Amino acid sequence: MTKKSGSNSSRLYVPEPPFRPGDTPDYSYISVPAAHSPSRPDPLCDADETRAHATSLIRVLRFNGETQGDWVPDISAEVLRGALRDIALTRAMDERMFTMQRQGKMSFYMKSTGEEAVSIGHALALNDTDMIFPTYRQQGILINRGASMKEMMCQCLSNSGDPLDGKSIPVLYSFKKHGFFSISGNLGTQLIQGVGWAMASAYKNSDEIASVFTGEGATAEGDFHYALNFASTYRAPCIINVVNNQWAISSFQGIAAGEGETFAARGTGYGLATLRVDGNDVLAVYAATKWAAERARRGGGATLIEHFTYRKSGHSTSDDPTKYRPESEPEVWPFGDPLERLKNHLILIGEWDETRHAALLEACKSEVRDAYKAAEAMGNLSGETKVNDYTMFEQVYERPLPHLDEQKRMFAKERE
Amino acid sequence: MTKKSGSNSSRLYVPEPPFRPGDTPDYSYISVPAAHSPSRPDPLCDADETRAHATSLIRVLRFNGETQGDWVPDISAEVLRGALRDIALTRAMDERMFTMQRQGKMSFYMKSTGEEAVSIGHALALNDTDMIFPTYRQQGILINRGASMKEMMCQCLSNSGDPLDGKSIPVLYSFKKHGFFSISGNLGTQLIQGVGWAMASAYKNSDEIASVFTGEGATAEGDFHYALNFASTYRAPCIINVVNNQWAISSFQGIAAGEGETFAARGTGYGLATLRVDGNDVLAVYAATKWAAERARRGGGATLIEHFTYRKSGHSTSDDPTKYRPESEPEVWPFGDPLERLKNHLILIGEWDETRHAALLEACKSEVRDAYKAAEAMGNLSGETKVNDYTMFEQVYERPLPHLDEQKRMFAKERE
Amino acid sequence: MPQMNMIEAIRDALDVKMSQDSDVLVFGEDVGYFGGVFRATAGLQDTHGLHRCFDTPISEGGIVGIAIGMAANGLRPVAEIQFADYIYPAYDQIASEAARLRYRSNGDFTAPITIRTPVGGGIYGGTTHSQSPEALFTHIAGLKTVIPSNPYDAKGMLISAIEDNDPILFLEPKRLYNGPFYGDPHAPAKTWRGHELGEVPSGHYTVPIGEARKISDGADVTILAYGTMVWVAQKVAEDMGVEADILDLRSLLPLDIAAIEASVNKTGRCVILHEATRTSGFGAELAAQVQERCFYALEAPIQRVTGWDTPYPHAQEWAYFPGPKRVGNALRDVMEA
Amino acid sequence: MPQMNMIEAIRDALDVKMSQDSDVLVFGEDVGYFGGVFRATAGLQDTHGLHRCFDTPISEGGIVGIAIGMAANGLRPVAEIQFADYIYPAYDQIASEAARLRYRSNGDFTAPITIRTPVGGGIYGGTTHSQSPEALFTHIAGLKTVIPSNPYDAKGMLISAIEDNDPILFLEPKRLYNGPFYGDPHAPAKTWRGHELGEVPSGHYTVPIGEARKISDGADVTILAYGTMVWVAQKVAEDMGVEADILDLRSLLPLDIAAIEASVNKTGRCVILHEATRTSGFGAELAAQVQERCFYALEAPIQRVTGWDTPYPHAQEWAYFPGPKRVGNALRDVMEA
Ligand SMILES: Cc1ncc(C[n+]2csc(CCOP(=O)(O)OP(=O)(O)O)c2C)c(N)n1
Ligand SMILES: Cc1ncc(C[n+]2csc(CCOP(=O)(O)OP(=O)(O)O)c2C)c(N)n1
Ligand SMILES: [Mg+2]
Ligand SMILES: [Mg+2]
Repeated sequence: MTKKSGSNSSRLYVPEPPFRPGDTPDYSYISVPAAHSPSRPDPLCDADETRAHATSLIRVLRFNGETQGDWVPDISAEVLRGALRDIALTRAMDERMFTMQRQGKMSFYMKSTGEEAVSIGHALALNDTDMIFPTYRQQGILINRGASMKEMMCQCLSNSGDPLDGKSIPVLYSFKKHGFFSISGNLGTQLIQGVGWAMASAYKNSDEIASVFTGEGATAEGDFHYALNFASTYRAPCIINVVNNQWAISSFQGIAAGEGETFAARGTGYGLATLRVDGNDVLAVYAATKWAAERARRGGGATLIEHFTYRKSGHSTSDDPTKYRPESEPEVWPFGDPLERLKNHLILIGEWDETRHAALLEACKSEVRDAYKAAEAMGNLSGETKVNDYTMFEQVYERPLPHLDEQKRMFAKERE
Repeated sequence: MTKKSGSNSSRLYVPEPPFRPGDTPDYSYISVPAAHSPSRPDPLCDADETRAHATSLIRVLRFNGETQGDWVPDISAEVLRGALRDIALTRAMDERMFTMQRQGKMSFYMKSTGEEAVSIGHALALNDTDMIFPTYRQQGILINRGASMKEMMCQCLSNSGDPLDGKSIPVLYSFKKHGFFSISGNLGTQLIQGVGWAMASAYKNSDEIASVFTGEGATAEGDFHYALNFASTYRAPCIINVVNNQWAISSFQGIAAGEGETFAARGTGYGLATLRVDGNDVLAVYAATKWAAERARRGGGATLIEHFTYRKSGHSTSDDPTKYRPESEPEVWPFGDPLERLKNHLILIGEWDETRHAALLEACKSEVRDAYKAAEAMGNLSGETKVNDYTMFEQVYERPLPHLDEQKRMFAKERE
Repeated sequence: MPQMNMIEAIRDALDVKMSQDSDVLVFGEDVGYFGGVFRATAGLQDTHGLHRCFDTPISEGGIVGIAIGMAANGLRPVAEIQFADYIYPAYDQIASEAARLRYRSNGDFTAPITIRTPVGGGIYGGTTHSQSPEALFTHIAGLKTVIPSNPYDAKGMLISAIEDNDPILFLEPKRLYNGPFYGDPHAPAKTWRGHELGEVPSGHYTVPIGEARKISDGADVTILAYGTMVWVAQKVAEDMGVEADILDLRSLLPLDIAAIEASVNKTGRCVILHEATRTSGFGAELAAQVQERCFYALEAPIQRVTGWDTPYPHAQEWAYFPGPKRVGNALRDVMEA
Repeated sequence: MPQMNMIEAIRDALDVKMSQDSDVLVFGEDVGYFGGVFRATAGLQDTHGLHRCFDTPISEGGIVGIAIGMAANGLRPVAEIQFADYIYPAYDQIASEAARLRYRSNGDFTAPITIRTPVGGGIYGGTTHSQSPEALFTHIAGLKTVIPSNPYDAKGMLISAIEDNDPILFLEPKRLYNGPFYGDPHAPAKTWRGHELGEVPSGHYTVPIGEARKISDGADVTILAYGTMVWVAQKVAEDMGVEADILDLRSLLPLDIAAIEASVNKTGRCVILHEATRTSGFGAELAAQVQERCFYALEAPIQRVTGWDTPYPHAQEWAYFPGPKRVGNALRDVMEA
């Protein structure tokens, strides 16, 4: 077949990404703001005062490790080392699970490589009782909140240690005890639910806020609009996060974004506060989240935050990104790597060094290895999952219903 | 029951309209921009240049009848008298049909009183082959495009002259021959369909554009978001109209609008051009539409226009607006009446007088009376509708299907 | 005993629960100050406060979406969808989310929400104010779907629904709001006043979800009906002098299959009525189950009497509605088979 | 004759129609450059141009919405919904709009659109990549719903669908994309290579919508199946040595009731198979119609073999799937009754 794209003379405009496989990606046209970052208004300011923030980019960490600008947060080196560890641990877990999926141990896996700072920076800035309505790429929040990695792995392995009894596909975690809402396989749906959760919190005069997540691709669903609209009307105490990692499976962000606007800008028309932040800069994510959380908690309503980052790996284990983007694109993406950037900063301020870093990576690896071993002992999909098949009839309703009991009996007959 | 609203100490914010029945409405806080109207940029300008237009108000006609500002259109007195007649005729028809519904001649009716200038000004600025995707309050467009009033009335009477064979409730017209898409009873759905229609037009290299309508209330549906998003991504040649008539049945516009933003502003975050126009000013509506149509036709993509107006009557014949808003509100609404304002202008420029006006109103009345008589001769709902009941089995599919034929036979047995 | 029509009974149920439990919130399009286009929530904002009964944007998906989130945060929201015909924008939130949240999280999170919505024709509402979409919901595991046919049940079942820990779709046959309807639009309208099922106790009581109600006892034929069709069934059977066992199913899922089985095993004949479109309507499920369970007792094919497989037309409303004539024909066929 | 698997056959149908008719556009999530997550549109953008095969935002409602508008403007759009589990945000546009546009406008406007979407389990997709929602669409008047079970039918029916002037939901059993599947996940995978239904003519041909296909002839029992279950039925009947009349329904609405009736009247026994949740599944409609029409010929209750009334679980996938054991049990019950 000969390539005919572009030869079509129709007036219908269809956006295309700048680079495809075979092209040499050149992102020099994206100017990474170096010295300047927008100012930090009062968290209870008029939404209008954040209009410029929707199109600029909040950055704290320069590539050389220095911090700069209005948004530099007050955060201890101790905490930052914790963040470094969380990022490294998330990455190590993703790495291991990906490999194990390739070996058939589980049906599926999704990495968050390259965008871990979004989860970690965000979680650091919230209270553990604030409820997260995540997508499938915020595993870093669970890591930060101290969820059991073994339990997470058991969920992915769908084994007898899986708190979900094998009902859900890998990575669709649910951890109420860690303020982490059950992940839906249906994109977008949790956004408006999180707003409802926040409305309930306000109704109960509770201080807890909700933080809801979507990828940039899924902002095209109606639920995103519902979330912005209801959050605006009822001034719901929540944060609406768009993780713009440039790709939605094979579609570049321009398919969802349309006429050159940022995703943060979507919020301005609803009267919401809007921030756009360098998502590979854990300090910037932390600072922006702190601001939005304060605004929400003090009655200022919702903030839409766009986290500008990059999905370094494939969409999932079912995906091969070299089919639709240049293989080298992740390397040349101009915003660097969140782990490296935080590491450089800590080294610069004398709170870290290469030796400790190597040790950290080693420790993460072995923590992951141990957790995985313990998890796999409880079963996996290539061998015995050890999940009791009868659990599939449970939790459909609160209490058993006659027709399901009957089907359970039919199933028992089938198993005779 | 004692009134407890407001006594609720919950932190949940629920917006309320400024006035309720019993209050004396005072709209002096709404400043009607007199001398100033935003400038008129080039129709192919960057969407960004229309950002201010989303929050200001394009006005041409002052209350004294003078025209003013950048948007004064080049339009002949002849055409304006036509517009005056269209507004008057639409109003007369609405009046008559409302009364007839009260007499049981039809099941339902919806007036557009007070907001006729939106339809008429808009239709005047388009080509008759541009496709309208209307809601149920754009009957003025049909009047302007010369649809048969008798046929419209037959639709409302669901009689043997009804082009829809009684299938749809009153006012859900479909007039392909007048570029008027079939109205859905489901709010919002036609918005994204219109964008698709426009994409097809671009694909075919046709010059026809689509113009889609929604009330301000229905902007909360997902379809509104889809429409803005797809229109932006594919630069669809269309106009997206929000008729903000302040009310959605009993809900004031603040329920849909949220945190103080205009409906036009919704478009800015999608990178669309945005205009906000005095919807009671037929010249302003005309001018804004002309601008948007030119932009769309010349490849500049979609424009979101908010038409700021007021729903003077009840939502429909099923509604009693004094239940939820002060009875005098329509009178004190500060933007005047579209018919009066156009009349004043024509008189001021010496192209109209009270005598001719009285004659026009009389002529409209009698045209409506005659049309109604002719229509009712073909049946009505309080007597014989004269619709053949068997038509209900037609147009479900293109061709008859066996199961429907069988049901038709069952029905025949029932009628024996 | 207080006399109530069905709207009053529904309003009273909401009032009772809102008074008892501050976790109960009521919202939807026009339900706040105005009290709903059918007046089901009239006065509730006044009594219980702006924050407990309020208007929402016109966004059915958003309405159900916030309900789920509120429920996950411990509240018991009751959402109104103005007409069942407008529930489809919320279909994803209902079917993918509310119904499956408990399952996919293995009980970690739940969505005890009640969604009220008017169904059925009879008010010249045409294609978009007349639908009966129950079968689109009975197919969804994790959801319960109920439909009362009278004021007494409406109040008792709505209270049960609000107290239930599963998501429930509560369908209200709008033609019955003001009185029983026996299928003849030309007959003088009846009100609930004087009807025994219009006697509605004040205060708290429940009607259990999952139990059918026997409307009349008979040995000749079983009629399975719900909503408006219950009254049409009763009238036709009376007029024809047929000894019919009429069951008002009330709850479609869970279904009181034991009552159905007992009846059909007794009568050997079965007619199923519903207003919805025939193909893949809930009558199909009923017919399938009845023949599965009562095959050897059946003396005639089970008949379904339904709306036609067309949208609900406006002018031809009464030609579409499965009225006395259509019901009578089927009853006769079954009796004579 | 070219050999194709089902994905290739579908792609070929699209290619044939796009080559013949410039009004045919193909779009959906990831369908453009990448060619779809199941590769059904691979190469079409290259061949036919960026404007005829392109990516859309992740917005199923928007996808169907633009398809309707394009169709009203004279095009013949073919929209892909990535998984049927994600079709619900488009439910309103399908049920309220595409299906009813012709009716409500009395033929003034029409929506000749084709919506393709993969259905069914068998790939460890869990609750959100395994659903079979056909019954939610067969209830909608104005819509046609079809589901091929092999490459030959897939190509011919897809061409028919694109040429049809009514909106059509085209369901693709994803477990069959690469080969027939007989119900045992542990058996070596079969491909379509060598299978007679994997021989797919090049160029244009059609398989009519509304006709069932007889898979095997037998006098003992009728098996009604579609999609993946067709192959399970065949295998079980063979293994059990049952002489079964197996009908691959292919088209659910319109339904080939004449073929069904003829078969059941001959065999007197009927088993219905589908993967979807049991209650209010399409099997209910089939059972209802069969007993209505073949009552006196029936020698045993009609049995439905289906997925359970739970979401489709992940680890328990094969416990949920109505596999050979469940089908065999039902077949035995019906034969012995
Ligand atoms: C309603 C719905 N439609 C489609 C899908 C299939 N799908 C899963 S992930 C995905 C891409 C999402 O992209 P984005 O929102 O950018 O998130 P990311 O994967 O980049 O984190 C798609 C289309 C789905 N899960 N749900
Ligand atoms: C999907 C849907 N939800 C609800 C309704 C019921 N309904 C009909 S008109 C209306 C209010 C619409 O208000 P608005 O959009 O402002 O238009 P207006 O009537 O003011 O012209 C409502 C809620 C509907 N028709 N469709
Ligand atoms: Mg993404
Ligand atoms: Mg309005």
